[in-house]
Amino acid sequence: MADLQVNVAGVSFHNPLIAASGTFGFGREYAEFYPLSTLGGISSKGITLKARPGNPAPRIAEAPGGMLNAVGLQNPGVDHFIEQDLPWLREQGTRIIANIAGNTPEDYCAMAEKLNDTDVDMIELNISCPNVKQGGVQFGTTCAGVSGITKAVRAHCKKPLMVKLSPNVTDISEMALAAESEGADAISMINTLTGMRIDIRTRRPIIHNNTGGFSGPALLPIAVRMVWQTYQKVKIPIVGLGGISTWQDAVEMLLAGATALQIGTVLFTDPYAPVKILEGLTKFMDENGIRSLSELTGAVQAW
Amino acid sequence: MADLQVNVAGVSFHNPLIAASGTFGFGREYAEFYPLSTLGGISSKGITLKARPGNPAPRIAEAPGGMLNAVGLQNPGVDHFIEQDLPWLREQGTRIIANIAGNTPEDYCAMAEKLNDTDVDMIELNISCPNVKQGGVQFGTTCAGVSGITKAVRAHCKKPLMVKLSPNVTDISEMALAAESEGADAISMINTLTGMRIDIRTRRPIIHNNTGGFSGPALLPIAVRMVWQTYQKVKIPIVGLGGISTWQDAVEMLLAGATALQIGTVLFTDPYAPVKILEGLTKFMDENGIRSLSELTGAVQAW
Amino acid sequence: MKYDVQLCEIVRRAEIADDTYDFTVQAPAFAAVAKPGQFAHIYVPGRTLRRPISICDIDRENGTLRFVFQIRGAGTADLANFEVGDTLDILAPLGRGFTVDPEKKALFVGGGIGVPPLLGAAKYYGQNATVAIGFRDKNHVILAEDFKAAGCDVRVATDDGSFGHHGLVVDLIRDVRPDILCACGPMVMLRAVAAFAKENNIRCEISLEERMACGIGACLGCAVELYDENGEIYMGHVCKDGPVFAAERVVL
Amino acid sequence: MKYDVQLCEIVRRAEIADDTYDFTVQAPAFAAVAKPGQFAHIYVPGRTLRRPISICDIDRENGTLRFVFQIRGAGTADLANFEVGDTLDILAPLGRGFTVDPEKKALFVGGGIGVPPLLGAAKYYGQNATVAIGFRDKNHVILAEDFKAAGCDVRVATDDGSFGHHGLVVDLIRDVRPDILCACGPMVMLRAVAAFAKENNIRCEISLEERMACGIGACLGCAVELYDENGEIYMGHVCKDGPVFAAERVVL
Ligand SMILES: Cc1cc2nc3c(=O)[nH]c(=O)nc-3n(C[C@H](O)[C@H](O)[C@H](O)COP(=O)(O)OP(=O)(O)OC[C@H]3O[C@@H](n4cnc5c(N)ncnc54)[C@H](O)[C@@H]3O)c2cc1C
Ligand SMILES: Cc1cc2nc3c(=O)[nH]c(=O)nc-3n(C[C@H](O)[C@H](O)[C@H](O)COP(=O)(O)OP(=O)(O)OC[C@H]3O[C@@H](n4cnc5c(N)ncnc54)[C@H](O)[C@@H]3O)c2cc1C
Ligand SMILES: Cc1cc2nc3c(=O)[nH]c(=O)nc-3n(C[C@H](O)[C@H](O)[C@H](O)COP(=O)(O)O)c2cc1C
Ligand SMILES: Cc1cc2nc3c(=O)[nH]c(=O)nc-3n(C[C@H](O)[C@H](O)[C@H](O)COP(=O)(O)O)c2cc1C
Ligand code: FES
Ligand code: FES
Repeated sequence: MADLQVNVAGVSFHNPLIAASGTFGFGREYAEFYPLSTLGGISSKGITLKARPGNPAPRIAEAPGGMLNAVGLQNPGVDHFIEQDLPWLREQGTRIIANIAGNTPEDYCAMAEKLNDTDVDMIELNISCPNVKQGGVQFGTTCAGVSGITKAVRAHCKKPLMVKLSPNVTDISEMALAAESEGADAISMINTLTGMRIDIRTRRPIIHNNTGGFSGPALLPIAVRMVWQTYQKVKIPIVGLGGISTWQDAVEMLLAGATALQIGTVLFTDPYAPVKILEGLTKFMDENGIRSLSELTGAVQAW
Repeated sequence: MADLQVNVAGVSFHNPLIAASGTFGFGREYAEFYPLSTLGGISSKGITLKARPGNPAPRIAEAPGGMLNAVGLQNPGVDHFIEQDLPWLREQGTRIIANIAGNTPEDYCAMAEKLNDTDVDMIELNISCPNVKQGGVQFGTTCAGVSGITKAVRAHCKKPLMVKLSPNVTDISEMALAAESEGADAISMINTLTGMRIDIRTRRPIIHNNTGGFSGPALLPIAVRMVWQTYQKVKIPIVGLGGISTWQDAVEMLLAGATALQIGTVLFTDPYAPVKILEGLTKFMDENGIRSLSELTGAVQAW
Repeated sequence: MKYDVQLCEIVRRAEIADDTYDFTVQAPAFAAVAKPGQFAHIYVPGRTLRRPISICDIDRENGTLRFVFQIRGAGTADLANFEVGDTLDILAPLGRGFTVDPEKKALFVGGGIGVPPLLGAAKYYGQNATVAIGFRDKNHVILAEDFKAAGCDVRVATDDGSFGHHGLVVDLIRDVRPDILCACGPMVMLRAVAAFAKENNIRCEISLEERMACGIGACLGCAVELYDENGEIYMGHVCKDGPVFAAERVVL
Repeated sequence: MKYDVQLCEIVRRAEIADDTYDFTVQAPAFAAVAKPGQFAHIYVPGRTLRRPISICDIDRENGTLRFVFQIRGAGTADLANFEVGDTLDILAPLGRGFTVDPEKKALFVGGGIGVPPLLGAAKYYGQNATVAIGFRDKNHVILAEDFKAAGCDVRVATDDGSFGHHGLVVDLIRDVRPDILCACGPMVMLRAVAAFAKENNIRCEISLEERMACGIGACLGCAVELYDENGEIYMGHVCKDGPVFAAERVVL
């Protein structure tokens, strides 16, 4: 049978599907559908140094092909995560990635230090949250910003370090290069595209934050393009995400250059999506004689 | 009854709906559905100095919430446009915008000179075509590029000049400012977002150009956000486009800051979309006591 | 495993008022565990987000759930087009429902499309329930007969006086002194009802709405400001902490 | 006004082979003007792009059009779910069809789902037509009876020999010397057929496929390399210049 295992920066995942940060909380809710070991890994809700209440409601809007959110990094803070959530998560038989966001390099470094002494498998540097001024996006949209924050955190971080990139930039592959050159072990891409919906009756933005991050199926072609562009430039592995909803989407993302995958919004449409995607992937591999998923990574033949 | 007339840079359109460049050819095909005077204006297929054959097929792919295209600026050249298409278009009772693209500033300037002596109503500077290396996108993704090309063309262009911006940038409002400061009379935004689809059976990009421009309903929240951001920075009028499919979408775009609108991809889904959007707009205005569309422009009340 | 998604066949369908639909679906597993005031998250083909709809009534015996919903946008319009025999993809039962203690006397106050979530709970109380429900006009009155059939004391108000009391639903409850008050409807109504309950020292539960993505507490999308034990404000979530809340916990 | 979109009721529906559907729709205005070999652009709810499907047959008298299509992806799968009584949103008739001159002798060559576009034209020729059609296997043979009913000389090939000739469809035409040859099917087949026609100096028309957006020649999406009068290559468009082309004009 097909081997779904993948290896990202020395961390092996028993399958390539990782729950995307912010769409899966700390796993407790989806554990009521299936064992979390169904997934190769879980990226935690974005964590900050101190607890954050998040943005006022409404935080959600729908749009054709996806949705907008501006949750605003509501979370109980890194200490609470380490004490209350991580021990339970650790027992679920899946890889745990801590997604961290901050306002200053010091924030990020302090969190990395705290996480060094835990058994999280990987740290995901969220420098692309578009929904709070203090969410790190100021680091994520210039090469200098990406270099600076990666370098700073790298010096304090003993865990494999993955940098999550924002698609709201002119050339995302430049950001990836910047992260790689400062010692990132992997890239995850993409975060949400900033969008806005307006209620034409009230003339108010539907989301209280005015703008929100667009995610969901419509993101796929953008993400595939960006992964493909970046795969040609960097040597570190890419975890591809953005709009993956079906096993076919997953294959597309792998062919574009992803080593592993994250899925987010599709969980809201269908909580069982991971199960279906994994079934489809396995069948596809068996039917096509693909022994290891790594055969697919970057295997697109450009014209 | 509601007055649908709008004025963009001194050019009055009897209604705000303009056919988006490249989706409407030179109008002859859609004239077989309804009189072209149904529309407030038509932006021509992107024109270059010399005829261009365009890209090899396939040029089209579908994606959730929209489509990708990489036509590659197939067009008969500016002289042919002026001699063969413009005279006919001029008789259709609608405003005519010449959408021009080029490889060098000289190309653009030469076209502007030729168009000065015609009766086109406006020139739309396409510096955002993502599908050909010579499509001007090199000018459209940096402030310096936008400034430079706008300045150059401005010096040769006697017509009202509208600059069409690419969404594939970190901060589109900076591009708009650059265009404004060099004398652009209006901004049109947005062009397509660059994306990619892969055929998982053949492992080939579906589009022969590898990447293509994503357009259609899913673009709306991105475009609305960008128009809103830009409206807060520039004084020149904005023609809003990207994903408009219904009259509600049209109202959203106006509220975000658009003075007039363009529609593209929706024509493929429903050739009669302009008729339906205009009906809806008129009814909305009547029911809400809106006398002039300009009351809506930028009227969103941010939180 | 607490949560599940099932394909549920529609076995009854009616349009019970202008743009208001009444669906009964076969869902034995859900009906066995659902509580009045909980909700379902219903998939609308082609849309990214499910639509939250309250469980209006639960029939354990026949293994069915009942939903009453109004067309308010594109998603509910699509739902309204489903026919008997079609299946709905439903995630349920979700959230916390109303406290049900049928020994006590209860007052149910509902406004418009806030009325359906009350029916299931009111049925438990039967004759021990007073039900005060308000609507825009006669054409929008729904479920009054269902509450009556359950034995409740039913009072109806309409904004234009075309049916029942001409005025607000709160006008109809001044004389009632129940042990518990359960309400669902527009925010202004909820505020008035909560104030009335507070004045008269009545325990009050209100059902809230917020835009949702996951529906189970994972995405933190459906935020609502709540007071904690110390009176500090924090962000709770309608889908998991609610939709039914003790009124005094909610920042109204 | 040459083009129109209409809502057309499905009056007949059958699955005629594995994953292959046969729809007849009521469309009097289209039937009155449609020509064999033209196509329709069919809206699939929820999708941005319409699906191009050839007009398989035209019944002027009853005002109907017939479409035969195969499930090849998500859009055609959705179309297959439509039932009799449902309406399809159709833009038609589009493009240029086959030359029809029933005084002459014609040869029709079709492969797989390339067969349906030939039926309408073949019917005009009746006994003057030879029809050579090839399929993967017995379970995929379609329309052979329809061509026979029209009086044509019908020859069938299958890749696996489970029906008719075991081999390629081009094997079946070596002996035929028609005035005109009309073909539709996979590119390899079209190349072989065009070569045969050229060798024998037979006028040859082929129907092509390309991914489409507008379907009417406005978006320039469905490019195909053609030779102009001087033998220079230029980009034509399948939807407007075709889908039926004189074989010698196409860069095969
Ligand atoms: C817990 C709960 C129970 C509900 N119970 C009922 C019920 O029993 N009957 C009924 O008619 N309605 C009920 N609603 C409201 C119902 O969910 C909305 O009317 C519906 O989601 C609107 O969807 P739409 O596609 O028609 O509107 P659109 O405006 O097109 O929807 C766009 C997005 O906004 C969301 N949205 C819009 N309005 C609301 C709203 N008021 N509350 C939550 N999300 C909204 C939609 O779910 C969707 O994600 C309930 C809402 C909640 C939160
Ligand atoms: C002029 C013309 C006539 C046709 N006639 C018939 C017919 O009579 N019967 C029949 O079964 N098929 C016919 N086809 C092919 C049919 O259009 C495709 O099979 C169909 O569009 C696939 O859509 P899908 O959603 O199932 O596939 P998907 O792969 O999901 O479609 C994705 C996109 O690619 C396009 N696409 C995919 N394959 C093709 C293709 N082969 N040709 C054109 N576009 C494609 C789709 O239209 C859509 O825009 C014809 C095509 C053309 C151009
Ligand atoms: C409700 C919601 C909350 C999110 N929160 C975070 C977050 O805290 N940290 C982060 O890095 N990304 C966050 N994201 C972005 C997702 O992890 C992911 O990058 C994005 O949604 C694209 O993937 P998708 O289309 O599969 O959802 C969030 C997305 C959603 C929808
Ligand atoms: C097939 C196609 C061809 C296009 N060609 C051009 C072009 O030549 N010049 C241009 O400025 N924009 C071109 N565009 C972009 C559109 O004008 C428009 O900016 C984009 O499609 C977004 O709007 P929409 O979502 O309403 O289609 C093209 C778009 C499509 C779909
Ligand atoms: S909807 Fe996700 S937390 Fe409530
Ligand atoms: S599909 Fe638009 S030109 Fe053919």
